[in-house]
Amino acid sequence: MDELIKRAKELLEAGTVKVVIGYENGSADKTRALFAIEPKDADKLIFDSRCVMNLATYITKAEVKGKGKMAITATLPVMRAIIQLASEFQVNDSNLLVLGITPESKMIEFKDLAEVEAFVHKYTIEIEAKYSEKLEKLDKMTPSERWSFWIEELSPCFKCYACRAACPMCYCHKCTVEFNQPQWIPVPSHDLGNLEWHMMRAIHLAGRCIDCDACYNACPLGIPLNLLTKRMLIDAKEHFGGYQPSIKADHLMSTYKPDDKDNFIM
Amino acid sequence: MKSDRRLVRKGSLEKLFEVLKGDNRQVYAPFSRNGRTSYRKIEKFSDIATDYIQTTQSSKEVSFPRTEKILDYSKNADGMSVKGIEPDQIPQIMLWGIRPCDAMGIGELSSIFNWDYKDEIYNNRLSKVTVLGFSCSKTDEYCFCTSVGGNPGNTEGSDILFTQLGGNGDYLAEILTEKGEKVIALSPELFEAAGDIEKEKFLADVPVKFSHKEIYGKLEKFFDSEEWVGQSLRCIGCGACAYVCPTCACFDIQDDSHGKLGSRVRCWDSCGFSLFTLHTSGHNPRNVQSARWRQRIMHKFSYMPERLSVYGCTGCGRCSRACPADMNILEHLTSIKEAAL
Amino acid sequence: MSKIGVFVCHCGENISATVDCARVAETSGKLDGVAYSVDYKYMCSDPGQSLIKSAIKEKGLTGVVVAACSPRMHEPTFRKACAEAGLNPYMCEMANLREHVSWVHEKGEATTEKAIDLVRILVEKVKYNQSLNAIKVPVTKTALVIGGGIAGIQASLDIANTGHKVILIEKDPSIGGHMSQLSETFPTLDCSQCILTPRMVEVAQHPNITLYSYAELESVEGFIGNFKVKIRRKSKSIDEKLCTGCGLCTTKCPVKKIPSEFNEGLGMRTAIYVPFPQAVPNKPVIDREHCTYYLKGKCRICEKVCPIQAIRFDQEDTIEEVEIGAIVLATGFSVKQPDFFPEYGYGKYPDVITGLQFERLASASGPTLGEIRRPSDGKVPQNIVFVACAGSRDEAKGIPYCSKICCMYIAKHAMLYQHKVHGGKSYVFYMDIRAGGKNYEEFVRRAIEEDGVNYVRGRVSRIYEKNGKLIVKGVDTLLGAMPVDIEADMVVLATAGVANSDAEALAQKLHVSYDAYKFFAEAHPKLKPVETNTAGIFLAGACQSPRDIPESVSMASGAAVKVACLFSQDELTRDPLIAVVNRMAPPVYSSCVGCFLCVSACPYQAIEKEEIKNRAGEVIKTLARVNPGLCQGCGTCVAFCRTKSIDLQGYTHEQMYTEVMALLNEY
Amino acid sequence: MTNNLYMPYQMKVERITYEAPGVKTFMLRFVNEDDQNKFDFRAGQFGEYSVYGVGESTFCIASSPTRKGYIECTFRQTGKVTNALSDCEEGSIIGFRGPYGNTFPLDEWKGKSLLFIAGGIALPPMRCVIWNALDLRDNFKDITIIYGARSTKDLVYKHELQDWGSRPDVKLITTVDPGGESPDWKGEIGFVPTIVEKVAPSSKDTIAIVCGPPVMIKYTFPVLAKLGFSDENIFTTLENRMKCGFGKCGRCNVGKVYVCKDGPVFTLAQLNKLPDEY
Amino acid sequence: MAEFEPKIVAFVCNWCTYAGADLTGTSRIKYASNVRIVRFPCTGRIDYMLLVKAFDEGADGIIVSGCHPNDCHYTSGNFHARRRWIMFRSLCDFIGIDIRRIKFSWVSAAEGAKWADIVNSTVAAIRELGPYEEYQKVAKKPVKEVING
Repeated sequence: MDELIKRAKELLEAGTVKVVIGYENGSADKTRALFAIEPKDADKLIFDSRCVMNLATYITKAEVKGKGKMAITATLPVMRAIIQLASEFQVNDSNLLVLGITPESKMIEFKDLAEVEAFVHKYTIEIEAKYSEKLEKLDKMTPSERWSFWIEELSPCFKCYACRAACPMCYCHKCTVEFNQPQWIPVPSHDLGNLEWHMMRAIHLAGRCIDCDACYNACPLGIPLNLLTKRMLIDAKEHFGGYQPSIKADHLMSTYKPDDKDNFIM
Repeated sequence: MKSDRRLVRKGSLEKLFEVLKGDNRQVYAPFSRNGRTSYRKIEKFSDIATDYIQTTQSSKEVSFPRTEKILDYSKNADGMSVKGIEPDQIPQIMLWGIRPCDAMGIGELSSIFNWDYKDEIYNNRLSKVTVLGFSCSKTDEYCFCTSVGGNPGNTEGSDILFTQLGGNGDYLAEILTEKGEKVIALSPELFEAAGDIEKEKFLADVPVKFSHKEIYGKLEKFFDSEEWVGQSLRCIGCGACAYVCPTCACFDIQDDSHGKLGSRVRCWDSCGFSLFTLHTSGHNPRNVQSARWRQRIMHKFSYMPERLSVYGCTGCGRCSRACPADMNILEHLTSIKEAAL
Repeated sequence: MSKIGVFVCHCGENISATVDCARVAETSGKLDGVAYSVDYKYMCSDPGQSLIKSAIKEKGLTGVVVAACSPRMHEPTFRKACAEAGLNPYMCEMANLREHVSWVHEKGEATTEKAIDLVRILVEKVKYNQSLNAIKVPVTKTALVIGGGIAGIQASLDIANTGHKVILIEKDPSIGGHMSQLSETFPTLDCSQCILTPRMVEVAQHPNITLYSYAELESVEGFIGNFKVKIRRKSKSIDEKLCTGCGLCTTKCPVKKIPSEFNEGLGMRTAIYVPFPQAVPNKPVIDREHCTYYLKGKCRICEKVCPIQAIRFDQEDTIEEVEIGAIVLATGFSVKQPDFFPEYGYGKYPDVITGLQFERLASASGPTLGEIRRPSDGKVPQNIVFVACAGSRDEAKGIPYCSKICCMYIAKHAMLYQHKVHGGKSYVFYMDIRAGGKNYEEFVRRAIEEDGVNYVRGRVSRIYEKNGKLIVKGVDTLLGAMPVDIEADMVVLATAGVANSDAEALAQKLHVSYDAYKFFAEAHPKLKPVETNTAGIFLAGACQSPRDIPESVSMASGAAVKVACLFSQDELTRDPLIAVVNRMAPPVYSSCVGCFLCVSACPYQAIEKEEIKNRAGEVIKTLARVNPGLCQGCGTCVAFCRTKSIDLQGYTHEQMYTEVMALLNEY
Repeated sequence: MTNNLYMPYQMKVERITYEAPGVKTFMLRFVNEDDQNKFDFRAGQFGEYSVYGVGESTFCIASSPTRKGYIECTFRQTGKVTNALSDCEEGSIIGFRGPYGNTFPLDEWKGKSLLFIAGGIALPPMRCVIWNALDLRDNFKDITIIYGARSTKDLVYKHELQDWGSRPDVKLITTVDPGGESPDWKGEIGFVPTIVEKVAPSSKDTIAIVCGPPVMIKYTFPVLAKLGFSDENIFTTLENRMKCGFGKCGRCNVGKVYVCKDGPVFTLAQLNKLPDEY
Repeated sequence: MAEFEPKIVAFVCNWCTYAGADLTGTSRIKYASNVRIVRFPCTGRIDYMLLVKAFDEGADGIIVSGCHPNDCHYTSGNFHARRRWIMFRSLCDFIGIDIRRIKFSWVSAAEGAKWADIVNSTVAAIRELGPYEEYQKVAKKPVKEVING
């Protein structure tokens, strides 16, 4: 990605941005986030198919944000996250410049977030086939079987909150689990505590989750917790016409339509 | 005591497993699901995972469960009735298949729980654990036990250490403690006499990257280094590293109440969480991720050696493997070693 | 240190017949934190209330649970009693043992158990109750009325007559609105201008009313009692103070061919103009879009002829900032525009006109001085067709609603036609005749029976020109859908009444809700017809939906009373059961992360952004803040907030959580 | 289990004193007499107080070890546990475990003068030492107490302040922040550091014990230095968040120093060596 | 063994369903006594976590009820609530929580009889389903001790 390196250097040299967030080679065959602050740091920038971590999780972190204006290497999921974050007033044109990477691996620099939004809107969020299959399989189970499935799947969870930390939408300084008057979600990791934590997280992401799988990728225990948010995404599509991050439009869950479905209400 | 060396046929392992399972004993061994390996109670020998360099989670849960009741209470007409946990509620555990680094970690973890105040809950659990270690014949780029005082065939912390002699071979069993002898006594016929075996030949080669003493010396003056900020910038502040670590002992104490009845539990916590040290006043002594990352490294490589005379790292490399942001402790320690003061 | 009193009421035998009240009192008395419990025959009676009051004083109670009837019935009673005994009224809760227990269940163990449960739930809740104080909001006693039609005029006058200041803004050069365009009014056929003009003059002369004509709302901030409003006073290009309204300029202006808005394009006006002779204020404005000077930089004839040099070509718009306590929206409505009816040939055939145009033709002050002459050639039409529901009640046109006023004005039009054109034939195509209203039905009957208007029940499918005649193709459904073709000289369309084109923008400026047709939405269709969901903003007239004059006037008076009620207090007292965003010591300030999703969830626009600044004045955090003047306490934001940063006083997280815990566990 | 470190003593709340808005003092007696007989502590130590079903909270023992048979604690409502504690009544049972931490070295201070400087809610840790010293009054020379709060209503231990004020062997100076005085206020008006400077107590053979909010401490240390106090003779206490109280849970350390075990009492000389992590 | 008596928690809004239940009382319509009402100002205030808590603490069934669409005292609280319910209900179903145990209804202040019907039919349905043991098995062992199993 010579183009990316070149542009990152220019931006840093000109002082247009203070930090360029991108990917570099990491341990084993992994890649990791790079924070280029000096122009020479940009030489380490890479981009390839291994770069799946959602870098948008960094742009709300005080330590990164505090450096000054940021530029970010943004794949489609990252851009989606950025747009959702912008709609929640967490980033704006004055502190973020987006160096987009198209699904065809082409770099495009966006003038502003409105352009990013327009780009993002060219694509709809589609659930990958392998996940659709899993979801269908679950749908076919009886509720009791699903219950056993989830209790079993969530049982290894030790609440390290890697899912939360990796999620670009989980930027709250004090998460619901840390709210203790009352203690809505049990702090310890046990079947009930794990269940409630993941339920709560899924519903807080309803209409916000951009389906980047960052949570699943981050989970050290390989829990398929992204199935929960994918389910929410499917519901959003089924009931509310689908979800697409948008800077100005009302948030999917803080708005309503007078004719929302109510066949389940007696 | 000097170790007793025996030979266990490959085919005898399953028999040993069956023997160990009986009589109010539970066998905890590596189990794989979703591509991750962790320890859990195993009923069938075939459920034991074998294809792992290192388990995803450490085995510390046998003595330091992620969530553990420390007392029950009930309110009644006369006041309050409070009950602790009785030791006989804790079963005998056969901890099967842990790596030498983890076995070494048991001592490190114990030193925290016995620093002046003896944590009887922990000690009781540990006293019921028999450690059946398995030497390492494989390694990956995350391993660095040899840099922190361990090695792939280290006997420290194991009651019996098994070393497989070649890819599909029999096992050398080094019986290291009384607990280990008790295991032999359960089924002596499985433990044949071992001839002269050069164990080292069958062990993985883990290169030495630094010496922990070297790191200790460096850290003494490293508290205010800018290096912490650079290293921790990509840290996302989760607790994965702490929770997979065999020696991390940070915990929280929480109450669980249901009207009159309830219990108090101890559960894992992590120094990496941003609210870990937050005062109710809103003041936070470690208010940036770099301070929290520094705490993690300093605790293991500076504070523990100074205060407890042990290091808090076994070189198992789990934290690096588990990290969603690819924080690599080996790499970071190496750069601390090389950093200018 | 809770010391809670539990007071169990027998309600005569209403409760005690099925619930063992003594046992409820006894069991509750053993709960943690309950210092006193008692049962009594009638808690709401004077002796019952005294029992509570003396227990509060003697036992030093910190909370009270009255187990009696529905809180919807007596909560105010017991809260007042508590307050009288010196306990904060919000420390009192009621367990509903009558409507929810004794009246709906048989006598028995399970029924008493349920009663005990309900008391326990509220005992546990009360432990988390907080003393709350009524919220006081100061009131600026000046009203802003937007729109100078009959509704706005009436509202302004009514408010002004209660002694309060009113600012009336009108976007046109004169007040009067649609009513000033009308010829006669139904069902009395009195002259519209004759009854309206005195009111217009009264507005101009009223000491409490400030009239800004040719002015529009620029922006609104604040909330009930405390709005900060910016008004854009469009440049009239004249010095209003100097201008005497002599009208010389308007007669000399060389640009004379501008279709007059007042005459609905049936007459012409000049570029400097007064919209109609009775205009208030009766001073001209220069229409810069048509004025030669503004277009070409030359002319200035008006300036030359003005005897007192009142013309100001360089005048600019000014922004007036005013503080306002209440706002009445009276912006009226529009009629559907020509392109809407291609099948009726509106715009294509000059003799297909709207009802409003017909009003101008029929008006003595109109372009034909009251004679019905068709626009194309000025001939008096001998055959005239009126088409009702032109657009209205037509789902295909996107206007499924009834415009309400058309049936009546069509009858009036037809009647006026028959009165003015003797021997003329008039036809009305209609779907139904909707003449609900005092003397309305009689009025329509008169048109049909006395004036001989031909009413044809059916829709018109098409209008086209043939041999100089307008062919109106319709059907008569009363005759088995028999096709009816009428050769007309003129056709009048009763076009649908629709919201103003800028209604949506205005609603957004004011944060009032509007319906699917962009009419402003009332707060409650039955009980709050003149209120909006935004406290302190009221509705009058056709901006809410098409209205006739008496309705508009009634609404205006209704809205005026609401404003007067508001202004009768120096401070507004509000129930403190409202949402609050938590605040903490620096450096945290609040757990709110400022995502502002609550803003769109709030039905009352009560959530605003609050910026926390450091000493240098830099914004370091942006938080949500609930405006206590606007919040109504529904709690929608509370359930929505991910960080639990908003809580609802009286129904807090702790309180509701505790209720659920207490309900299902032993205590 | 024989020795469950986390098992609290059952304590009965015997007396509740309202000190200031949100601040209360509990007098706690051991439910089990055996516990009481075995229990011993020294000035400066702290404990974990718990409400069953809610959790534990850390604060110092505010009564003097010379007063046997009970302990007292003073707390301000700030969070979940202190709110729940505040809801307790006389007769309620709460949990207490401790004592933990180091102590003020009263033995070493024998024959010296003591200067106590406290602000706001930080008087409790010092109250323990003050009473301890007063109960062993002959061991010390002058005892001076300078105590300030934001306003008169925020002063805690009002009854004891009166008591100390009336004793001939104690010099008590109370102060409130400007604007915090009530009409009948007879004490000083001004911030604590200013008043210390004004009173100018002698540093000769004197130990200064300083507890208060960070800002007060920050500005008082230089004043004491100016008055000639050495860093070794200035004592204070630290309050980091902790869960266990005995060096395991991993929260309270300041660098290698554990506030729960090595503290909470530190001299300024010790503090100066600590990194900025408190 | 005594017949199973389901524990039902009802989360209702103050202005419609609570008032409707009052009307049931004033009309003296009898219904099953298994239900306990928790009063909220509006369905918009009802936090879905409270529903989960009710199951945690042993509820066998839940009723959530508020104003009919367009009748909300606060205009749109019930509309917001409905949107949340749609998602919440689907998530519960996906996780395997028995959604037959959560009944949603609109009961206006005039529908006293409907309230009695809702309660009775819910009680009957839950009685049929039996105690919610599947959930309780998980909830009542809050401290999963890895070793004590």
